[in-house]
Amino acid sequence: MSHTFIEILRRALDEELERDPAVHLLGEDVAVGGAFGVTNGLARKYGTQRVRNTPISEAAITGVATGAALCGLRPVLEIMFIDFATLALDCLVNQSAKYRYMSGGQLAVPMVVRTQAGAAGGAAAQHSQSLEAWFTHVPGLVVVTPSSPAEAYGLLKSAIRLGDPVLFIEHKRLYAMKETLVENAELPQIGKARVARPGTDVTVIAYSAMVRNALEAADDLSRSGTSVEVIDLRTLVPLDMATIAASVSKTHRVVIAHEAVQSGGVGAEISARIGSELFDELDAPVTRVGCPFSPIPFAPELERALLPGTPNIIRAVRDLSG
Amino acid sequence: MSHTFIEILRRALDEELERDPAVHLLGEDVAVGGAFGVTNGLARKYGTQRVRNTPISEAAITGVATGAALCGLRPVLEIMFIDFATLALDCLVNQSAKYRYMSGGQLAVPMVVRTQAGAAGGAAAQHSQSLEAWFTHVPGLVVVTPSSPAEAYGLLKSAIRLGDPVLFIEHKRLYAMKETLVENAELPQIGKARVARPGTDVTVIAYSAMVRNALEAADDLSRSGTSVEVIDLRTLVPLDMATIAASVSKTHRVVIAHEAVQSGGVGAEISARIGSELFDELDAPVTRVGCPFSPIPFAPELERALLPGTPNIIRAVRDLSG
Amino acid sequence: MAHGPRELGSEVVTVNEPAAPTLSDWKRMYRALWRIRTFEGQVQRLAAAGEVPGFPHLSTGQEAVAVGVCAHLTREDTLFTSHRGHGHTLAKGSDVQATFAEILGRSNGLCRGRGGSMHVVDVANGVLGATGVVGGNLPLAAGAAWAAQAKGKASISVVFFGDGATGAGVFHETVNLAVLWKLPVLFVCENNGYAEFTSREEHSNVKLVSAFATPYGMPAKTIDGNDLLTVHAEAGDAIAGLRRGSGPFLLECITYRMAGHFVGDAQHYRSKEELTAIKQKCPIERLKRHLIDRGVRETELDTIGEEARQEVLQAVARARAAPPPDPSTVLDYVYSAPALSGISG
Amino acid sequence: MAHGPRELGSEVVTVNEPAAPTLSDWKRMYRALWRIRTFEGQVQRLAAAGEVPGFPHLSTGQEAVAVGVCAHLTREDTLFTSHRGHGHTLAKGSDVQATFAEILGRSNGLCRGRGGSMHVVDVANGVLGATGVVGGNLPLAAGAAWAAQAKGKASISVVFFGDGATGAGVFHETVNLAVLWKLPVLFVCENNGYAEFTSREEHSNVKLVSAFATPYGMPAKTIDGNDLLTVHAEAGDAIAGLRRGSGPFLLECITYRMAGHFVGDAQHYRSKEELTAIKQKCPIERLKRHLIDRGVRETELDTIGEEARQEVLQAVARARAAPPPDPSTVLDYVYSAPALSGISG
Ligand SMILES: Cc1ncc(C[n+]2csc(CCOP(=O)(O)OP(=O)(O)O)c2C)c(N)n1
Ligand SMILES: Cc1ncc(C[n+]2csc(CCOP(=O)(O)OP(=O)(O)O)c2C)c(N)n1
Ligand SMILES: [Mg+2]
Ligand SMILES: [Mg+2]
Repeated sequence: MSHTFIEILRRALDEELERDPAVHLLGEDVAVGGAFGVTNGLARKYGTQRVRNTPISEAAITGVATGAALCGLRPVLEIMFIDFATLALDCLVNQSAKYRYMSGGQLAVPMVVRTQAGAAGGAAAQHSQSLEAWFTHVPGLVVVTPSSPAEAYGLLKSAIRLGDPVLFIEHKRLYAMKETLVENAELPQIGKARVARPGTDVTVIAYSAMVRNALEAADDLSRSGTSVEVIDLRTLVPLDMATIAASVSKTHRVVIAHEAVQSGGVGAEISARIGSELFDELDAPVTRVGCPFSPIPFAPELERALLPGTPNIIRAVRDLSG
Repeated sequence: MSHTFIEILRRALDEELERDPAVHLLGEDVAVGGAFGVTNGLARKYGTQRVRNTPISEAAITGVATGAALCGLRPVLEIMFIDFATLALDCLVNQSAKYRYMSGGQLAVPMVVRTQAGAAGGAAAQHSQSLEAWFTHVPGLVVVTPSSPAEAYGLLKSAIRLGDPVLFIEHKRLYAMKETLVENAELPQIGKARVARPGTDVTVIAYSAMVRNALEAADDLSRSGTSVEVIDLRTLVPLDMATIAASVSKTHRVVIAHEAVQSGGVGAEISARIGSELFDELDAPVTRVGCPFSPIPFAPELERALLPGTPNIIRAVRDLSG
Repeated sequence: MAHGPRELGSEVVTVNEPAAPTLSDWKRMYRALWRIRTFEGQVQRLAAAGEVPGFPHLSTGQEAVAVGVCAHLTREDTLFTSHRGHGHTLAKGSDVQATFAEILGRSNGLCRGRGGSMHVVDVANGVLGATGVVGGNLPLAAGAAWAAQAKGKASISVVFFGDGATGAGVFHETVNLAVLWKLPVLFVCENNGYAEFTSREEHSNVKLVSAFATPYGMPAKTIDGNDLLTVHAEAGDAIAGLRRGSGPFLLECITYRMAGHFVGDAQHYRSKEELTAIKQKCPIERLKRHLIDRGVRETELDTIGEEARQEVLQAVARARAAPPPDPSTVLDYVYSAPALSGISG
Repeated sequence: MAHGPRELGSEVVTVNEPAAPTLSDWKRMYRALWRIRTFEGQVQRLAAAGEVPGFPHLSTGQEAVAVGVCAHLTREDTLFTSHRGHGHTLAKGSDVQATFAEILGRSNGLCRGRGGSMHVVDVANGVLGATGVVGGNLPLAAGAAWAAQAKGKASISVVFFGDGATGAGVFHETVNLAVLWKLPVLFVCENNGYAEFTSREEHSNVKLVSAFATPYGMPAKTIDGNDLLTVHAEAGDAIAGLRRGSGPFLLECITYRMAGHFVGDAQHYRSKEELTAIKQKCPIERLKRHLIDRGVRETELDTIGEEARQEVLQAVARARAAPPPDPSTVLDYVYSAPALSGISG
């Protein structure tokens, strides 16, 4: 059966609520479906004690989820836009991420923060950011960035079952994407990337919505005879360097593509690690495709001009292989 | 005359308060000197209207400073530990950094956020972080990281006179450092790195307290015949790639050293840019020295085991040139 | 304190305080209400047609708060608002065409198309901005008030926010600071009973937002925000107090949003009865009935409404005619000097 | 609701509620006060000698709040505290040696030397932790209460915080949520009149923290926090209410910190008179006088005090004798499985 990204998130949540009574959802409007309808119907099914509306209090609800996680619940918290995770960062960074460590292993924070990121359709500067890099810089956090409905399904379930605080980032451009789920597949292991398309000439490393662009670019480039291998990272922490290394040892050329601001983005870390760990494998500089150093503008013409997409990846691959 | 880092910050603030009536200081306890005594005596001299104590309200005081900056004041805000900047991040990232852009150039936020970072002496997981990388990923912010008292003096004055929101990061390990100030020197330009020590064999790029370690390492290595050039970045945004390129074109070997967690740190961006822009200049992989992926532990023995320092830089340089 | 002439929309309205407004003042305010109502209607229409980027939030039904408060402001007074800020911006006197053009993301928009519906700024008119972060502008407004205080200016700062924003910690932090520093800031809460799709009862045990002022000893009042006469009178008193230096004030205006949370909201969470009841509270209808009671002819009012409508429709047409911003300028305005953007490579 | 035996320090104290404590209960609490006082004295002494890493904050002078509240808690009840949390941890029954060892950063510390003074956790005893971020633990305590509520447990959650924490927005956010969800969480504010070096008057116009409860309709009381009898009685009533499911309660305890903000604070901001006056409010002296009035011999009390002193001194000696943590273990406990740390290379 084919599901949209939103439908499949709902199904994963539904199944996890069903499976484990410790799982609880909370967030603004989640009892009435949330801003994007992801949790539609779940409060009716599991009650408003387990699917809880909250006030507009990102700091407190993140703290409440963390405290509940310390005491055996498995909260799944929705932060409506990643831009508002700024309000939850004290707790996420200073408490949730560090609790296991600071307590010398006495406590754990098994919690998932679902949030929605990325630019599309004029959401403008405060509702369009891609801030995942911040969270990859915080030891103790796990960062998951699904690239399609089927990926989201397994990754969300695995994230909920993990014993660590997870930031689960949904790209708004993927919400309407449809995909057929292979039923009863094994759940993915957190920390394993996937080769989304095998190839031999150039490796394109991407995650989240940018995987689609990478696949589009690979399609296009294959017509002109360039074979692109696309890696979908799936999780940014842990970062699966083994899968990256296997690919780079084959292609010797790498493009890293993400929508986030290029400077200080996740691509910097990946590039640095490839440059250091796979120096002798590289036939050309690692190229990054990312957003120029600017806030996201409102006007669609400006948004389009700023955001990296399929053409940027094609150009980067051509420059490398040309 | 020789000044400690703290004394020289006080002098710079004093002179800027004197020079420009728009300059105002605010923060927790700043009217009584602040937690570290930086603002000692300034409230007595300029009054508690211009040197204002605030409640423990990092979000509001950052917002108040931003609003005042929009209206012509030049606020210098103290966030006691960078770990608490997490509480101010919504405003800094969603408002202060973007106001000029979102308003199409109608408004500006000339504001300095002074904050103190880094690990030392068992300050533990929530008072020891080096989070500068986050801020370098936010277009619109300027990030300044002085490495010594004399550097701090000029950079703070230049930051206060700039028309943009600046994060000014003081490392706690530098507070007691003494240095003699060259009087009446020209103020440094924001965005220009400095060659802290010239050399020919390997370039070590550092900033903040790590510059001292790099200089120590260079000293040590010179005795065994390796000539190290040390670059003090001074500002992370803007990043002075020209100075870096000039050095790398000479040495062809690079170590980037910072105290922050290596993964996702500022070194990743610098390494990625060197790998891409100076690929053909490199005789060896760019090496990074940074903190392993862990929160900062409390016990001094653990803290020492975790934190990168002079020996790590020496080892990295040896590995490169050996 | 007497004020000079000021604008509502693009038209100058003289408000003589503390004397009661004249009939002609009320008529001008009636026009201002219609201007906002029409403006929001056009946003809705064009958004439905896919011509408005993003997800605009309409202030339809809440116009009396904007007009009643802003009637007391000068251009020097600073105004901050929320995601639902079109009405406040217009009521303070921003140009209809330039405001609409911004919401369409056009090159002649107030922010040159960078800001959009949730980030309208009009510095020349003292509109220092809307924000998309609930509660985010509260401390900025206090900061603007601090700047006025520090510079010895007589101007004040006003911030509009929703009832949902009181769930945000920064609301409480800001009130504490504003009271402590005696800042000339007017907190105007538009309590429309909802935050997105969730009613106030599910957000807080605190029914009235004005209750939050009590611990601080901050003067506060809860008023009927759909009655322009009340809003005008109470805001006038509060602002007069602020100008005398008596410190911050919280004015809670009970109101109703007649539209969805944003354009496209199906409003399943509201019953038909509720929607019908809200329509009957229309602030424009209420002012109209009042003015008719005071002897104004209905036809005169209808003419004023129609004039306002036409004025807005023409401005909207002009806004739509303008070109989009030039994509090659997308990296402008990030820093004070382009060189500072250097890191972007 | 009656409770089983529980520990204060390492000694079991049985508190029969709601019956008033017996004389022997009071004596045990007197011992608990001395245990904390001695503990903090040793932290101070060893910190001055450079043996305590970081910058510990002492609860000297505030012991009656810790002992009076924790006398009503079981191990199943969860406790959260602030940067000034040694006393609360001990009063709830954590082992003196293991607690002190943590503050010294030793391998046998409660958190194996990872946490330190501001991050003491003792899960077995329900001490879920201190925090170095002012106000940071308030929502965590509410979350623990939510977990208890969700699991149908009778246990409650208690969080200690300073008056300065009410400046933090998250305090207000948490109270709103706790009231709305009727969470079994006891908010205990130790109002010692200072946040660091700045007095309460400079932090807020709101003199009493309990005033913040009013808008929410949350029950709250301001009491003399240096009088153990009062604290014990009022905390008992509040906690009994919480156990009956009546929702959160705010207990404000007026108290005084007899030491500096942290060890090393020169306290220039306090006059000699103030410091002298505070010494006269010593909660231990007050309980002593009360017990003497009730016929207990002073020598007996002095013996109890001395026993507590010796007990702590011995525990401290044992803590100091332990080795530091093994540096090769520094990367343990970052994730549930070491493989997840993979990114660090
Ligand atoms: C910090 C933050 N959290 C969540 C949102 C999403 N959001 C946008 S409007 C809104 C409801 C605001 O309610 P209220 O303040 O009452 O204003 P109203 O929409 O009723 O005018 C929410 C939750 C946001 N914009 N900012
Ligand atoms: C969010 C945050 N801001 C600032 C600090 C620095 N700081 C540590 S303790 C303290 C004062 C706390 O005062 P209060 O809550 O009254 O507790 P007390 O120290 O009086 O027990 C401050 C400002 C901090 N730890 N956390
Ligand atoms: Mg509302
Ligand atoms: Mg205090």
